[in-house]
Amino acid sequence: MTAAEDDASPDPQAPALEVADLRFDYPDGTTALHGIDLRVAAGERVALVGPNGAGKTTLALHTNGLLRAASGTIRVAGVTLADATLREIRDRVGFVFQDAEDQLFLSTVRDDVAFGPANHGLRGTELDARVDAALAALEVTHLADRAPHHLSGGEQRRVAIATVLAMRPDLLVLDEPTAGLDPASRRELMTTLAGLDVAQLIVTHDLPMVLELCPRTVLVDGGRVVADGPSDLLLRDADLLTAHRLELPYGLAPR
Amino acid sequence: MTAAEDDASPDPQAPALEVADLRFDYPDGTTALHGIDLRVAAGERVALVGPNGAGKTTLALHTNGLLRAASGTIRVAGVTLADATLREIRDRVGFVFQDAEDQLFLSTVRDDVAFGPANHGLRGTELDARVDAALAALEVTHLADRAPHHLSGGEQRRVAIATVLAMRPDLLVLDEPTAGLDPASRRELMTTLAGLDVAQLIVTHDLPMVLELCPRTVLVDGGRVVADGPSDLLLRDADLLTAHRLELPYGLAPR
Amino acid sequence: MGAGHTHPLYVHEHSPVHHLPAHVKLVATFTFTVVVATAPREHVVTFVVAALTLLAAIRVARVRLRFLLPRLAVVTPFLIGALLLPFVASGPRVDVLGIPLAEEGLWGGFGIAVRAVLGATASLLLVATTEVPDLLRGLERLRAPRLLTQIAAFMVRYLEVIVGEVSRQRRAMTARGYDPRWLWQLRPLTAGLGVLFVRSYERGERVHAAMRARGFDGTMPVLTEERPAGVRAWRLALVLPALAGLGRIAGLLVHG
Amino acid sequence: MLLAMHAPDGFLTAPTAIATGVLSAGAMAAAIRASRPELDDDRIPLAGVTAAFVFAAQMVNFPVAAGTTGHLMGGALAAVLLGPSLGLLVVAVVVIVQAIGFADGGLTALGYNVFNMAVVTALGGWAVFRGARRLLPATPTGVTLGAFVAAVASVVLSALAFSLQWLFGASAAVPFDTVLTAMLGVHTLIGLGEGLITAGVVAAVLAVRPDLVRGADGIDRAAGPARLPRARFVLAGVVASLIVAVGVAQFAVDNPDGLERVAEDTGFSEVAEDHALGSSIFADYATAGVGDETVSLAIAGAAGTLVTLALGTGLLLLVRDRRRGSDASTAPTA
Ligand SMILES: Nc1ncnc2c1ncn2[C@@H]1O[C@H](COP(=O)(O)OP(=O)(O)OP(=O)(O)O)[C@@H](O)[C@H]1O
Ligand SMILES: Nc1ncnc2c1ncn2[C@@H]1O[C@H](COP(=O)(O)OP(=O)(O)OP(=O)(O)O)[C@@H](O)[C@H]1O
Ligand SMILES: [Mg+2]
Ligand SMILES: [Mg+2]
Repeated sequence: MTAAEDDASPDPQAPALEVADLRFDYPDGTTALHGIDLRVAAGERVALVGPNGAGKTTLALHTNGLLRAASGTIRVAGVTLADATLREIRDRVGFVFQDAEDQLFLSTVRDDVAFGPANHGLRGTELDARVDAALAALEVTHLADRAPHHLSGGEQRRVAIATVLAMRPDLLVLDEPTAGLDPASRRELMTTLAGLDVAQLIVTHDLPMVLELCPRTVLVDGGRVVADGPSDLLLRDADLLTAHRLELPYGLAPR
Repeated sequence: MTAAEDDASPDPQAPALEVADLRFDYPDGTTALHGIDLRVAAGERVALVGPNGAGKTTLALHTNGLLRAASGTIRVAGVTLADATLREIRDRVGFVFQDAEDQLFLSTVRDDVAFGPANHGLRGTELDARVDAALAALEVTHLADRAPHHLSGGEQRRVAIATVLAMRPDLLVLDEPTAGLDPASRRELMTTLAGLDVAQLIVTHDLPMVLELCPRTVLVDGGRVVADGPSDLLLRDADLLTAHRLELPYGLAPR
Repeated sequence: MGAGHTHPLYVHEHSPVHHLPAHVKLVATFTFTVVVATAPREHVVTFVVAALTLLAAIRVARVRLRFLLPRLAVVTPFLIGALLLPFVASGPRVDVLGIPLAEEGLWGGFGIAVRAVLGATASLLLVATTEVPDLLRGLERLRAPRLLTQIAAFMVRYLEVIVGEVSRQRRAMTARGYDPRWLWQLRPLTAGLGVLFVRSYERGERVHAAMRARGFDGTMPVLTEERPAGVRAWRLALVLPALAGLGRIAGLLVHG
Repeated sequence: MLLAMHAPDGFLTAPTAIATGVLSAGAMAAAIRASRPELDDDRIPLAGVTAAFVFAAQMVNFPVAAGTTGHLMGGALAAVLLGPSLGLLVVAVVVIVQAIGFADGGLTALGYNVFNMAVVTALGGWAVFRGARRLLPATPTGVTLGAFVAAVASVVLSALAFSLQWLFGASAAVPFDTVLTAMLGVHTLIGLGEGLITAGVVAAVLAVRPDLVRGADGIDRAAGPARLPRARFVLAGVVASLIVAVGVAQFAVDNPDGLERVAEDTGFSEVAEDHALGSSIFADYATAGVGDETVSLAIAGAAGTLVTLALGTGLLLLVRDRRRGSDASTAPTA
């Protein structure tokens, strides 16, 4: 990557995410990523699927600098991830943890949603406006004064997304957003995600959701991208799915 | 319940579980169960479904005395739950927590599986035989010397089931056993459960699994049983499902 | 949870020291530190003998000094204090390289530093060769009150739960740009700590429930039989304090 | 940083180590006896979690003021959550395990480390907490403010106790009043941090699991969650601490690191005699109080009275609570 490309100011036309040759070893020596290449266009919604231990979460954590790769580059909206741009990258990437309880740590929903924007210096009415907008977008305004860990699973998930949406990210990364939700909450969440106007990378085992929600699917296994293409094509390829410990539920699978 | 019925010695013909008029309030005042009646025959496999917050986990925790009801009775294999029988009930009911990390707390898989039987006084070769049998039943013998928290999600789940199976329970209660598993691990787990010769109560949001695995479904909502019957009938009743925030995935639902 | 069984101070090795029963090592280490801590600071011979004995024990345990030295950091605050003493104490002065230093301060600083370093090194050697659950079992065998060892056992077990919760929370905060520098930025931290406590507790509750569900009644069941400590083990372990004690006697003879 | 904390082997003289060791062991034995009636299956894990929490919290340094950092002692917090006896035991276990399992703090220093960090903070903190609760409304806010005051006081008491031990058992020549001034100055600020953290934790636990807060017995839960007037609350704490810091100790923190500050201040010292094994406490006493002897003695007297008062009240409350606790019906297992 040449210096000329390394533009620190964001570019609305740039892809939301570009990952090139990303390698990562955990401290105990486990190599979790063996060179990942991935590109998410601005506004695109992409599913990231693969078996347990494939490296999905590891990859997702890299997009917002929570893990730092041994080699390879990450660019978000044209900004290359580096020490100097870490803060900016974290502004631009909203990360929703698999376990909503991991994400919510303050005693009211409003405080929790305000936490991110406040860290970026927003104060007073500007902050309130930002929080209100995020709460409204996820339809959780009525929960503003509740304690996050007293909410139902589905409500928690929506609040968790609100907390990152309040930071106006260019890219939303969600780690298994439908795990543990009842079917109606899952459906509501899917409707919510479909209505959001921001690029999304969705890590999931919920292939029926992928079919409905994501035009494109990236399949990883063993720390490598093994397939990348239209979800319809990819998820109807029974041999590919079987080879990577995936399957569509009985009834959805091709007969 | 009269004293004559209160037989403390187990009865192989008795239902694996009988719950009568169970009510429970959490310390903060939330009423989670409003009078539950439920019966699981010896060797039967029953699904317990319902929306987030319905009271499924609360009910499940009662089956082995981890929560104690304000009123109502619980009988396991003919033994009524009371202070005097608490230990015996815990022997008879194997409870698999939703989060395997909560369940596995020792440093090797073998120790963890041995923990329960050792608490009941088994030692030496008798203990080893019991552990080996449980490991073999779940096909995790090769993991015996690994650290439980270094296993993949699917492996952890199987080890968790082995830990309770080693106690030779009359009833296996599983809280959301397929959450977070990749589709292949989910399928393997379903095969394992189908092959176990013990009554099972399976709490889950995974309705496709219910259709395949459980002949009977109990639907709870708001702390009450709202439907109880053959899974095929119950889960094809679109109005009933919608009323209780459930739905079959697109493709499985009746067209 | 089991990862608490290996902690950052433990060195995985198969040395004679590693194989000694924990309670034997506890007694040896404690006796050694008593000898060192009670030696008058002018008895340099005692400290030299103790230091050499300890170095030999470290060799036998196959623990590298490069591993131990950075971990002595726990006593650096006290070493800083000890270092300052010669410069700031008043009283008779001696010239060292042209700098006038207070004699009393030199001795005071030396006394604090040498006891702290020797004591901490001995403790580090104990921890480097013994896993924490074994130490707790050792304390139990030395008849520490059961209530205390029980609390300690739960503490060690839950420590990992909490560290896990902390790192998850820290990660969540970092992901949203938290970078505290000032007192007033503490509020989310303290509020977060409260939530953290409750979450750790509730997680602990679940783990405990899982244990009770499998018949746990407060005592860990015997999963592997323990062998009693033989005379040989005691003899080997007590070499450390015995040599230090000889050093102590030598100190009395040399320094009066 | 706390000088009173995790002191290494040989930091105080052997007689001091033995005397505080006997006191600590006695207090722990009393606490074990006191907590036995109320201990059931579920309280030991709660104690374990609290211990783990205090242990973990002690590994995190928090900013106190311009660059000065401190960390939680946790005695007051444990006492408010678990009651004085179990609270004392929990922090004692933390200190002991840190020494034995993590080489943090000397083995032969356990006597004074346990005394200063567990016995004084738990019993003293509990005494202050009960006093404060009598003055404050029986609401979550009242309990939280009480916990704040108790936590600040517990740290100051701990510093006082350490200074007193230094008076009797210094292993190096530093006059008592210098140590006291330095300890009080820094620890008042550290106490403020301790107070804020303790109050924050207690408020959050009260809001979610009031059943876990022993010190909140008999409060009016209908009064709603603890509402702390943030700015005023912090300001009041700062002012109060500053008054103590300036008024009592005449000491201002202008140094980046609290510990170095103490080390520096205590370093400006005069000669004292040798403290070999066997030198009596009174011999030490006479030599350690060099300089302005009257002032030293006055402060020593005041400090001793304060610590003794707080400990005595704590013990009294402990015994009384036990009697009441054993009468109360046991809570349902849940
Ligand atoms: N903290 C860690 N230390 C060491 N190895 C780890 C750690 N976390 C994950 N791994 C390993 O890295 C690999 C990738 O893990 P990762 O969590 O990214 O998988 P995943 O695709 O998210 O799986 P799942 O679907 O089960 O969530 C696995 O082999 C895993 O065992
Ligand atoms: N520890 C608790 N304290 C207070 N209320 C609780 C507690 N745990 C659960 N509840 C409440 O009790 C009700 C039943 O909760 P439960 O966990 O049994 O639901 P569930 O059916 O298992 O839901 P899910 O599908 O989300 O796991 C809910 O209203 C919940 O908010
Ligand atoms: Mg993952
Ligand atoms: Mg549940």
